[in-house]
Amino acid sequence: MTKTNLAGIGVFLLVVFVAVPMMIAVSGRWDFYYTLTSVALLSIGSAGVWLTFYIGRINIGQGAYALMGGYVSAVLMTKVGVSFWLTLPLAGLFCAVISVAIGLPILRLRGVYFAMITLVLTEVTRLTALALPVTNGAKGITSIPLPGALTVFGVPLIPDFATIENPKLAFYLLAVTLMVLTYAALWRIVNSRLGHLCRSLQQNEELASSIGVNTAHLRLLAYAISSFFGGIAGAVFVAISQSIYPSSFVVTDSVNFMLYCFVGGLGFVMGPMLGTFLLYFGWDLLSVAREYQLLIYSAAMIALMLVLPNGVLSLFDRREGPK
Amino acid sequence: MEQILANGFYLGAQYALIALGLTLIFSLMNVLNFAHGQMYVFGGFVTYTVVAQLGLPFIVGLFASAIILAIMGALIEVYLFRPVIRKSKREESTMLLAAGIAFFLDAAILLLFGEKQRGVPKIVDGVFNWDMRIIMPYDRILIGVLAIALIAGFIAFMQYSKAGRAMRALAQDRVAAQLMGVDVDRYSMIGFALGAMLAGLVGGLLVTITGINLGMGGPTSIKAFMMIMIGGAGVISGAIAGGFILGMMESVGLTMLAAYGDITYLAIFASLMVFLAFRPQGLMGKPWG
Amino acid sequence: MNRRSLLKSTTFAAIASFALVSAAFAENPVLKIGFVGVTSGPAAAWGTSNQRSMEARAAWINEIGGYDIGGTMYDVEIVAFDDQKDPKRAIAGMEQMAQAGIHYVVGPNVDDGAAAVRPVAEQNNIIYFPYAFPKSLYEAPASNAILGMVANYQSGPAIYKYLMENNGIKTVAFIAGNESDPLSQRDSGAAAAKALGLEVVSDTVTYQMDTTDFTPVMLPVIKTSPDLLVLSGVSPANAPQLIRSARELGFTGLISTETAQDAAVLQEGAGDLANGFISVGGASTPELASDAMREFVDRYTKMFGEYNDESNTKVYALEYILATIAANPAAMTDIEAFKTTMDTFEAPNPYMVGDAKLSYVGTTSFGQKRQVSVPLVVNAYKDGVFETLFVAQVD
Amino acid sequence: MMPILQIKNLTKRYGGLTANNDISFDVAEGEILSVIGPNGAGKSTLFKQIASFVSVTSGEVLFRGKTISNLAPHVVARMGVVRTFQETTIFKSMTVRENIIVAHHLRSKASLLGFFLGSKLARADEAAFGKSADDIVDFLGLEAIRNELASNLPQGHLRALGMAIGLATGPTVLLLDEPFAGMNHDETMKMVASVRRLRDERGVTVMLVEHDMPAVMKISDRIVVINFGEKIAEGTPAEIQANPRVIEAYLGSEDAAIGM
Repeated sequence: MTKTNLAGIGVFLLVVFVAVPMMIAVSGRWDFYYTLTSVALLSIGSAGVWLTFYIGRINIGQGAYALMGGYVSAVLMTKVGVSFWLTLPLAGLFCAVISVAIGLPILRLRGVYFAMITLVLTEVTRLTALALPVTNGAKGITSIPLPGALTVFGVPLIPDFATIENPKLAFYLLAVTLMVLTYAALWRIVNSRLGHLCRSLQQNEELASSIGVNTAHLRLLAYAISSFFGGIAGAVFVAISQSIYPSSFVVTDSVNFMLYCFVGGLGFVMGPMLGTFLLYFGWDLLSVAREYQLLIYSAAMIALMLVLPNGVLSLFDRREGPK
Repeated sequence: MEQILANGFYLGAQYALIALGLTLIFSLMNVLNFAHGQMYVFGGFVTYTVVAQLGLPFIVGLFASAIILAIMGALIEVYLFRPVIRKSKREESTMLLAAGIAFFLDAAILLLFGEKQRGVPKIVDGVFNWDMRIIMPYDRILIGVLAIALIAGFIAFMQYSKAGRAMRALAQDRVAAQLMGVDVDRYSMIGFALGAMLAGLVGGLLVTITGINLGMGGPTSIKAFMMIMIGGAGVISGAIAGGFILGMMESVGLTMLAAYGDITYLAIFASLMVFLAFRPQGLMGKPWG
Repeated sequence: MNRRSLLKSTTFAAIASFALVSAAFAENPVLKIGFVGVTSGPAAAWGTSNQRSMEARAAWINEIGGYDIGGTMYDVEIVAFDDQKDPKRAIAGMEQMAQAGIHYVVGPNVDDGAAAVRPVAEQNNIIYFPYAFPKSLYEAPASNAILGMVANYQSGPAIYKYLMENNGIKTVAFIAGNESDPLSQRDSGAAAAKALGLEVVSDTVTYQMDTTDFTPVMLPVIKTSPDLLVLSGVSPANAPQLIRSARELGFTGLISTETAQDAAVLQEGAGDLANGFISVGGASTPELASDAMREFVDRYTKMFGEYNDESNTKVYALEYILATIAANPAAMTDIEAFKTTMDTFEAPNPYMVGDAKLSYVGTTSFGQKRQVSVPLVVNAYKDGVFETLFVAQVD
Repeated sequence: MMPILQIKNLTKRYGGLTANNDISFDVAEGEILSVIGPNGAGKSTLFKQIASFVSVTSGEVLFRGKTISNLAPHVVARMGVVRTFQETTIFKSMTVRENIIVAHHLRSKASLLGFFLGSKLARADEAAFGKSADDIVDFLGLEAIRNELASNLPQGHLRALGMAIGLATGPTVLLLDEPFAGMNHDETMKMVASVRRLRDERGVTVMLVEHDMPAVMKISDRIVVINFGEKIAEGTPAEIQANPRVIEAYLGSEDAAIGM
């Protein structure tokens, strides 16, 4: 890791953990907390989608895992009485396990075929949530408690959210911490052997298997990690809205996760985070344009694609040259 | 049973027509056009405006939809898809562009035509009733026949016209077609225009039966994706087969599974997933597209 | 009026209202009322009719010099947020409202959004008026949500009972879209019908919200030949097509719904086939509408080019907010004062002829007064307009 | 001594089409064996079957006496039978060195988790792979293009890189698919020398499919000839050149002369 890298990470951490809360306190724009919390959580989900792009698969099914994760957390909290902090990893793990079962047959598909089947998966998950008794069907699960206190070996680590004066800040810090962890993991994956192997899959699966890579296994692994991220994001959203419905994550969300990755750039670890920030925050800011909001938003998206078809971060790509 | 099959057949004809345009664009440019449903909606609104607002005959509305959408398709290909395909590292990038266009058309439709459900009065009155075994309103029969005629016309065009042959060559192998002297740019544009025109035509046809509203775009695209997946992406016969199969599946499935209620669509979608997982090339497609 | 001039007038109206609002800054203090709902995408019609009715009413108030609250004339400004029918966005919208210092918000339009904004509303002292029916929103310990219309479990039984007595119906079938709102409404509707002694012959058929051809969906329902077909929680876009499919399949019984509909949409989509279709509306039917209602419709039409009958119901929330604050000016910033006033609040209903009153109800359904009392006007569609079938009150 | 590879009655049918019919021969450890035959004779299918990229209809391939037919290709690679590709199959958006390092996958001692966490073993692996990759670069004379992006390489270098990737896996048997295609005379001669050194210095058994007859005659210890999916001859280069059935097969086809 180079010095500039380290400095960049330091600045980033400083910004999200110190500068943003300070700026919000100074400007009084408390509503930005939720917007940025959303950005952080959604970018965890898009980090997963990005990883599946990294093995050469277009994933339009992350909404399904976010929904599953949300329900796992909600059901465990309301029906079993498990602490939110325990449901968080469980939600991720549940999604990872399910994704292995689903991934086994579908990860053999490529291109639009995989994309379409994941899109259908999102709808299947919504309909399943509507049909199952444990999810409470159409009525959803409401009045979910806020995250309680987290104590490890008697040491209180996190206070009860219900007693915190500013739960917005607490959720923001939680989301941003998870986001930082996610991207640190993603960065490590991409820059370790695992990432090189994923790239080899993306570029040529036949060649990868000729050098002894168990391509099926690796694809499953990447997809499971991706779904884990989706589940985590969904679970935290449930904690914020204290409710979940089958419509909490739908096809639109799955498509959005994918778009966030494109906008940021498929070749850059930070791409999905930046893409999420730009598109989500941009939409919120555009609400001043009232009925022209969608028009401007979509026009900007098209323009972006025309100018920077490889994502915003390709602006800074040194390897990029005239082709 | 006759009624179920008749419903499925009618539904299949309209689905197939929607899927045709999408599969044409996909086969020519390897672009999954997310905006296809929005083009369909746009076409419907154009016909609605011409017929219901301006009071002109239905056929004029249909022509207006076809022409406006063909022009729109050509412009989108030339000024949006072509440069992006040229500059982009990964061909999936066109998906973002297509999604952007879909959003843009959604916004434009909302501003131009409003948020309400729209429809035009029935063009033919009366209901065909065969002994209570098949009940089918005449306007549905008319639209069904028109749809099948359009499908036949499209196949004939692709089979026998110079442009059609050029596009088929292009769909099979872009490079080879180029070497054979096919003007790739020109036929990509024509193909896109034709695909968009088909979407607009279906919109115009169906506005008399099902009406139109701005929310129909996205779901229609997704349904059309499913159809071309069932039949095999990029294969024209596959799109037609996929349309009819999905139509039949809905018609038969909804009746058979009615007693089980909420899981009807779950069963349809889940079986679709299983089918695609084990036969990704669809019925008639080549493996891996 | 064609589309082009509609667009023009919309643009003009937007500019005009903007100019009006900014001009008004100089004169009157401004009272901001929020709207969080869906104004784009498939369900755009719901939120749009909502937002426009608020904007039309606000422009009207501002034009005549403002709204009198405790002796001061206030201009009303509507701050709108499009949540795209996404509960996550709805939370962001509610946060924006809190940021703007708004304490009274109309919306969201659907169950999941209404449930999702609850924590934010409670943390930021916001009273909100959802158009969603889950009882948990309005029952204690929840106390910040006020149902903005008549719930289907209130209107349904009234309609069924009326039809049992007047049309002698004995069997009923339900059909619903496979989404939370319609399915919940179907379940409570079927339960209510059973309680009244009706035989429910079909309540399992559902359809995807994006269905374009309802004939296959409708076929199994029609085969059970019910006396009454209930379209649970049907959206205005789907209603005409469902009616048309049912009629074309030879269904001759009654069709009803418990949601608000638009006559023009029914006329275009189903024509004569929609005749006799029973739905729930506000008070714009000629027999009931007051001069104020007619003027409202008139202004709305001028401002946006075309009226939407759904707005008959949706105009009330804003009226209630303003009237309640006027009754207790302290409520402008203090929602506890608002809640206290709600228990005793009563004012004349400006939109209805006769001596109808505005007041808060819901004790029977929710155990506390968390519902606006709008007249339960049951309409039947006939040749392009709604005719009043009967009027009832919710308690 | 037991042959390292035994090809036994290998047959492949696609529907009604027979690509290979009842082909049998052995490969001895440490030899260089070429498979030749006119275009469409079934060489490529045979190759893919040996590396298990294509299933067998009947018959089997034994590696050190154990069957490797119908196993997953990566499993066969792990056992030590590694193929290169006819097409320019490389990891396009990696540099030459990155390509070779990735191909060391089979030699990792650390687990993927170990790599993720940066364990001691993983760091040792990384260092070893880097060094080994440099060795291979030197071995094949690719120093000049070490850090070049693979997508920018000319045809000849791509073949060499393909071989380097195969080599990096540490194979016992290396299957080279047309290693000399698209090369000029000088490049071919260099490559021939490299392949020989591969066997001599690293003890790798090499089996190759090739069209370039002079190169085949020069490099091979033994040659197997296939025509219309059947083996028609097997022997030393001299024997093959004298075999009338081989001459007939080649004269009967439009393919290049056999190079006598």
